[in-house]
Amino acid sequence: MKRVVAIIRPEKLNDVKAALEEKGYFAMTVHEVKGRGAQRGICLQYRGKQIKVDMIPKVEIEMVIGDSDVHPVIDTIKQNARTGKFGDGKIFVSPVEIVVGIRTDDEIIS
Amino acid sequence: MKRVVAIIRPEKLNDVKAALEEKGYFAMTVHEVKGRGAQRGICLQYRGKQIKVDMIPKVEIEMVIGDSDVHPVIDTIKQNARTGKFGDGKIFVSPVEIVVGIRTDDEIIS
Amino acid sequence: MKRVVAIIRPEKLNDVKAALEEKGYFAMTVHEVKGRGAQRGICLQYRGKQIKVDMIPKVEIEMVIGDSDVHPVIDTIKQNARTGKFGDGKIFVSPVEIVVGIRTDDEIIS
Amino acid sequence: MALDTGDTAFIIICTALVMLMTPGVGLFYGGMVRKKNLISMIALSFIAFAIVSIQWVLLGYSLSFGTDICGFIGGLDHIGLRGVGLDGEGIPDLLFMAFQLVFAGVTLAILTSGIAERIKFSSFIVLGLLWTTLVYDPLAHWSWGGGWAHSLGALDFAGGTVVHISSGFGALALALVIGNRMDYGKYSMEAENITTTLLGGALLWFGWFAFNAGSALSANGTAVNALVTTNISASAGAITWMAASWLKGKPSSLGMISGAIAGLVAITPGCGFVSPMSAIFIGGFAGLLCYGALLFRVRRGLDESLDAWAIHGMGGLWGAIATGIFASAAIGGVDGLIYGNANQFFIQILDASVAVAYAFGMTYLLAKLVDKVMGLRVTEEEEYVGLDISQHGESTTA
Amino acid sequence: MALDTGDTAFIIICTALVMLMTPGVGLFYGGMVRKKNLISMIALSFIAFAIVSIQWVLLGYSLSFGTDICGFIGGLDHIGLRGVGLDGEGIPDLLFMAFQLVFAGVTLAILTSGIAERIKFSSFIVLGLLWTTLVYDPLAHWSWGGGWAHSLGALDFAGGTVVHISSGFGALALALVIGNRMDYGKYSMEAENITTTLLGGALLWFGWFAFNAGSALSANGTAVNALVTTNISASAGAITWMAASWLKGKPSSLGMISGAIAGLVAITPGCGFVSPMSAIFIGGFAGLLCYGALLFRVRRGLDESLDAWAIHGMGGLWGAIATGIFASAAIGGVDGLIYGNANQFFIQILDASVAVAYAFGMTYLLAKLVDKVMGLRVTEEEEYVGLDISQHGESTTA
Amino acid sequence: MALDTGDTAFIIICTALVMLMTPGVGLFYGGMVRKKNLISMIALSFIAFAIVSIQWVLLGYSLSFGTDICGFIGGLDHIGLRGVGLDGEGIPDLLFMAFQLVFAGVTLAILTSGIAERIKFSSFIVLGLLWTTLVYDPLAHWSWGGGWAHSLGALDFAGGTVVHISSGFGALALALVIGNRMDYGKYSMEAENITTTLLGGALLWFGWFAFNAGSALSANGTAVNALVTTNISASAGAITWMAASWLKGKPSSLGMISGAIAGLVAITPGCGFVSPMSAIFIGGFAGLLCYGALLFRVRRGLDESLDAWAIHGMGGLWGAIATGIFASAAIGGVDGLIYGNANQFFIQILDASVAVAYAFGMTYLLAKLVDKVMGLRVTEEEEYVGLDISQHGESTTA
Ligand SMILES: Nc1ncnc2c1ncn2[C@@H]1O[C@H](COP(=O)(O)OP(=O)(O)O)[C@@H](O)[C@H]1O
Ligand SMILES: Nc1ncnc2c1ncn2[C@@H]1O[C@H](COP(=O)(O)OP(=O)(O)O)[C@@H](O)[C@H]1O
Ligand SMILES: Nc1ncnc2c1ncn2[C@@H]1O[C@H](COP(=O)(O)OP(=O)(O)O)[C@@H](O)[C@H]1O
Repeated sequence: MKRVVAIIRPEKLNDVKAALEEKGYFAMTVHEVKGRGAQRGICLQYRGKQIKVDMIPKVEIEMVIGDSDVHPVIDTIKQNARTGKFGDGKIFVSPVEIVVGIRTDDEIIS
Repeated sequence: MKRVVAIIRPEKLNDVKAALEEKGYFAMTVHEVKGRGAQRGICLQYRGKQIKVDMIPKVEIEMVIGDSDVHPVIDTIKQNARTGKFGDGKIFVSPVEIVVGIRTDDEIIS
Repeated sequence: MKRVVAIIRPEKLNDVKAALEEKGYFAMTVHEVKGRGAQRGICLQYRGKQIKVDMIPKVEIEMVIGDSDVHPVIDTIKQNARTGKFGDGKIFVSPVEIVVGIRTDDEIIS
Repeated sequence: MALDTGDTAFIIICTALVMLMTPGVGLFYGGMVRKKNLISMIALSFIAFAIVSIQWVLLGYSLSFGTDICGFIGGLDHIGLRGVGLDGEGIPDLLFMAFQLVFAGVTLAILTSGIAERIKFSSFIVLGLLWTTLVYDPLAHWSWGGGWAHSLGALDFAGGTVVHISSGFGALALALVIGNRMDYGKYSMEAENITTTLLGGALLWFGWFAFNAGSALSANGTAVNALVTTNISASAGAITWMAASWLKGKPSSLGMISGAIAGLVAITPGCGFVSPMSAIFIGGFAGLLCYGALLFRVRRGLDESLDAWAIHGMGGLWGAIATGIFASAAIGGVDGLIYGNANQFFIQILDASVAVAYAFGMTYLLAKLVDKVMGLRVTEEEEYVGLDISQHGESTTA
Repeated sequence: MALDTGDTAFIIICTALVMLMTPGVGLFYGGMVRKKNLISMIALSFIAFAIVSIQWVLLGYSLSFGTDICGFIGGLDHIGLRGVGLDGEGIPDLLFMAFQLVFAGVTLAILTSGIAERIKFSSFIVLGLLWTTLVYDPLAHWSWGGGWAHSLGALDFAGGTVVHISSGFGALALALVIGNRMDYGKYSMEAENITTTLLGGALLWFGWFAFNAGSALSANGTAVNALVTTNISASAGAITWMAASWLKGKPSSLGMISGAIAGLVAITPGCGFVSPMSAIFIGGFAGLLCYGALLFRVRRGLDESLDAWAIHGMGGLWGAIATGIFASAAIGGVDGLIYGNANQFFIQILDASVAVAYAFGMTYLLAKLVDKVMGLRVTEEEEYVGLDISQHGESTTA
Repeated sequence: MALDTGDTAFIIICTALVMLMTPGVGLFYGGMVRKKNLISMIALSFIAFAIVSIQWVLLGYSLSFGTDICGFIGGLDHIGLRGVGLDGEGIPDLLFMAFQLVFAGVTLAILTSGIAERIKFSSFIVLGLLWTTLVYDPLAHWSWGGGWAHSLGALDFAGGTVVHISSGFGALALALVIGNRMDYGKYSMEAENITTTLLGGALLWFGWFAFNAGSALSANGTAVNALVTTNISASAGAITWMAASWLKGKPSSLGMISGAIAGLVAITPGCGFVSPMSAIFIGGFAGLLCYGALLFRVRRGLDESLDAWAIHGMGGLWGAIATGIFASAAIGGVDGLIYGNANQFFIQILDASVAVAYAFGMTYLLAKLVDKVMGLRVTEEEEYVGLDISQHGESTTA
């Protein structure tokens, strides 16, 4: 199993959610976060001097999925979260060893 | 070392905390999140049409523990977070390679 | 690639951010969390009885970086987040397998 | 007597201030529920005010202040405000109507304590209309519209019986019919938005000056006495409740503001009859009594969720009796027990007891009726998700 | 006639209550924008009040209430409050000036709906000064300062035309000039802080009692009539809007409070002229009409973001016409259509139409002008980050 | 002279509005501290009001307004409100007492600025009782109760000296005794809840109308002059502070509202004595001066945390002097410097200086005393966790 974490623009969350849903990926956990990327936040011109606004609100989607679902999920998120401008975000994939369902008591070990 | 992430009902947090404490697991970090599971949120009957309420508030507990503690911790969480109804949550376990204590400056590498 | 997660005191965030920036580590995602450590929160003397305040607000910094950057980053965080008192926090490092840039569509696999 | 601009100005403004108490109740309650029901709690207060506003001008005012029928209810002579004109003694009759309207509105808002976080919105509208018509209107008639309590000589300056006993014991009955919140007692259901509660409490304290002083219906010495006793009682209640809860732990801000409300409730029936020094005692004791009532309720495992019973019900009961004890002829023309008039003391007890019984019994019946016909309570799923989303389709970050 | 303490007390307090409406608008609007613009929205209301306060005493009052020039504008005789003294009839002239000042302030605050979440702060200050001088002041003169509308016999008791049509249609013009918010229609931009909006709405309802009743300028029967019709219309509007939106989904608290504001707006011009029973109809219909106007606006993809047009513009228009329909000589001395006076009905339509055209046209011109000279709108980056940070360098957790 | 219903109505309502300023201070301050101390800040204001309410009726009123003893303090003749009745000139004596009570309450609330986020709750109660008795009561006596300042002819219409100098310089002394907040200057301690601060500021502005106009004790021309100058000064202060801070960065909403409060403070002593046009200058200069004072304080590394000194202390000082400059016999019966009466100017300076010295010195002593006996400050752990949890056992999400 893999854990896919996608940090996206908050205003894209609904699009991403809907697109994932259509492809059958429903389960997810969402964190409200703030972040800055490699291009160093947004620069505002302000009365001559530059003001750097880092720490822009973002949404982090966390999904634990099967190995074979990783690429479909990444593609779906990418297509629906992209605006082409700085700040579109990142997707990280990392390994998960055990997944337990609390209600059902099933345990998947990968 | 392992990182155990448990997404549970907010109203179960106190029970889970107390139970873990009793077993000697004290350290944890808690995130307030929203989520939906495989059974697609809660459906409300509303004037004939169905309204789907996804993104229900949940609590995500994050604990970094030794490998041998994984099962005791999972079991404790499971027993205390379960209601038997949809939405009880999930537990994920993933590997951690380095753990550093900021105050003590100790570094555990696994 | 590695995912470094540092849980620190909220009032240290600005120092840590500035120090990382100076070393060239700009990208990060920040979570507001609550947590308690192994020394079991803070104890307040109160009219004879002790009151334990666990779940103190903390900040969790999440950074995905190259393998060789792990130690520089850990050291920078450590130096700038330390007060020497209980509650300084922890740093966890775990593996990341894929990193995708949503805007640029580049995919790094490690 | 002709109109008086001072009195008219006074009561117009008092009407506005009392109106603000209704959203004040909403905010006060809203801060004490879980966040998923915050909007719901405020919306209940607003809708309570809106429906009572219409009911009152069409029917309620006449039931309360129409020509007396057997001491129990007013006649239909003022239906649709017929015969309620712009002249009057001191203030226009229509203004008296408006001032009474805002009282009826806030009373229904107080009642929502007993059904917090689990009431079906549509059922509340129906229940609210029935309640204001069959509980509030008769009680207002009894005390102020020339009904039996008035004939008997029972004293209720600003609504200890009419407003607070009715809504407090009504809330208790509602809580019994609708049942405890899901998992009540199993999980802690702590106040999640205390700032909102403190703001609501501030608006209540503010509006209460107009509530009590305005009940003199004239900007005169009685109004001033009411103003002063009101503030003293509130302060004393805040201090004693806080002190009592301090002994058991920490002096919480919720305890302080609850004590203030307890003091405000308790002085309401007597504010125009008792002296400022008596008000210290009335308010101070109210803080202790209502705190005790709250602890009692919690021990009994009864989920009258936001303590309208403990604070308004028990505080109002104590206030009614305290009026019979501390009333002073020098201030309001009637003496109480401590000035040797035991009679008044017994009248107060009788009046309050009947009100308690009527409000509790009638509310119980109405709640059972509405429950039978359309169901009072949301489904378990709706309750779990919260009323904000399930009843209003909304959510808020603060 | 000498000064009257009752009237003076009344209007001083009413001035204070109407003042509170300006932050009320800020909170009402602030709760409906995205959190990153919450401070901005409240700050716009505050600064609107501050700059109008100074403009009014230096110039605006004179333009509105100075000696009439051709029915269009007041002369400069009262510049810097010259000749505005502490004596007067019933109330001091200076108090009349202050009461009018708070009206001018809140009107500019209402206008900020059309430019929410995208206005450059500095440009707003310039635009606001121009707007209050060239739109509000003439309109106030026409209706209340002895201008042509007044001569014609047009009725506007408390500002349906002067305050609500002007700001509502002005906001529409502004929205057209400044353009939709970035990504409007693409992403949902839901209210993020509903509690704040409900609190703001409560303060508006509260202040509106003073706004309308105070417009009688005396604590008399007319003021009381205004008070009562105001509350009835608000309640009726809250109920009908909520009911209408219920048919399409859930009864949202935003619908309820918006309906209340619609009812308050609609009764504003007629509150001293129509009967309480007419007010039920005026407010009830306003709730439906303004809800319809909102849906229409949304369908047209027009981002008049916080619906000043739908609620204040259309509500004010309906109110002006409704005054011509329901006015009753028994109450305010003038009959309307239903009492056989079609003339008044046509006067109202004429007055309202001219105000709509003037407010819309003039605001459009001013907005274009400011946009040319200094740019109305923030950059895309600034809009993305939010005005709190980009305009004020601040952010807030609630 | 008999009672006047207009005046009585006026002062009752003003009392209510001024009462609302106390929670207003709590909200204003609460929004500027870190979230972990938000409840604490509001609770301090509430408890300040509650304890002063009781102290005032038992003792304080008599100390301030009892028979003069050597120009320094009032006698004990009105202890427990003895001899404070329901008759009087214009308004009942008891109403005067109540109006003065709400002033005493809000003054203690302002003082909490200097000890924010680090005061032990129990110590604050003791300190507050001592402070109101030994600092506020004498100062009120000097200016208003027939003390030396009054005999000298010093002017303080609504409390520039009594309320603002006392609390502002008192807060400075407290800050010096209690010391800076842990890590002050090392980490940024920015306002975390600006909406709450803006709401508090709105309630302050609103209540200030009653604070200043009500100080005329009659609904007359003087009250109206106070109302108008108050609003002008507030607006001017908001604009100048904002403009000044704009030069250094962005026009923050906190700057705007702080400037408004500075303007309100500065006009307080002179509002019934100066003309509306002078008020523009008084308020505008106050905005600049208090902003400068704030910058000075920050540069000195002094943690008078919420700037009661910069705004109330320095604003009050400027206001007292400005009254000596701009007072006009045409308005309040006394001329100031610009009308050739240098004498008044020097009296004002003398009066203000003594008040500054007394308030600062006496507060310093009291703070030291309480610190010795029971400790003013919470432990480091408690401060780190925040006062909400450590003092009240509560926490809030907003
Ligand atoms: N290396 C990283 N580690 C953690 N979070 C990151 C990293 N890079 C980006 N992010 C998160 O993604 C968000 C958007 O990143 P950004 O670099 O602005 O996207 P892009 O490069 O596509 O413009 C940031 O605000 C931050 O929260
Ligand atoms: N695959 C997943 N990835 C991430 N989060 C998940 C996943 N499955 C469940 N969750 C989280 O767990 C919560 C509860 O899950 P749910 O499926 O409702 O539990 P159950 O299946 O026991 O009823 C969800 O709201 C979501 O936050
Ligand atoms: N094992 C752990 N798993 C998850 N989070 C932890 C763990 N240990 C510490 N934390 C987080 O770090 C924070 C500070 O830890 P703490 O143990 O108090 O630091 P220290 O040991 O340096 O005093 C805690 O509040 C918690 O959020």
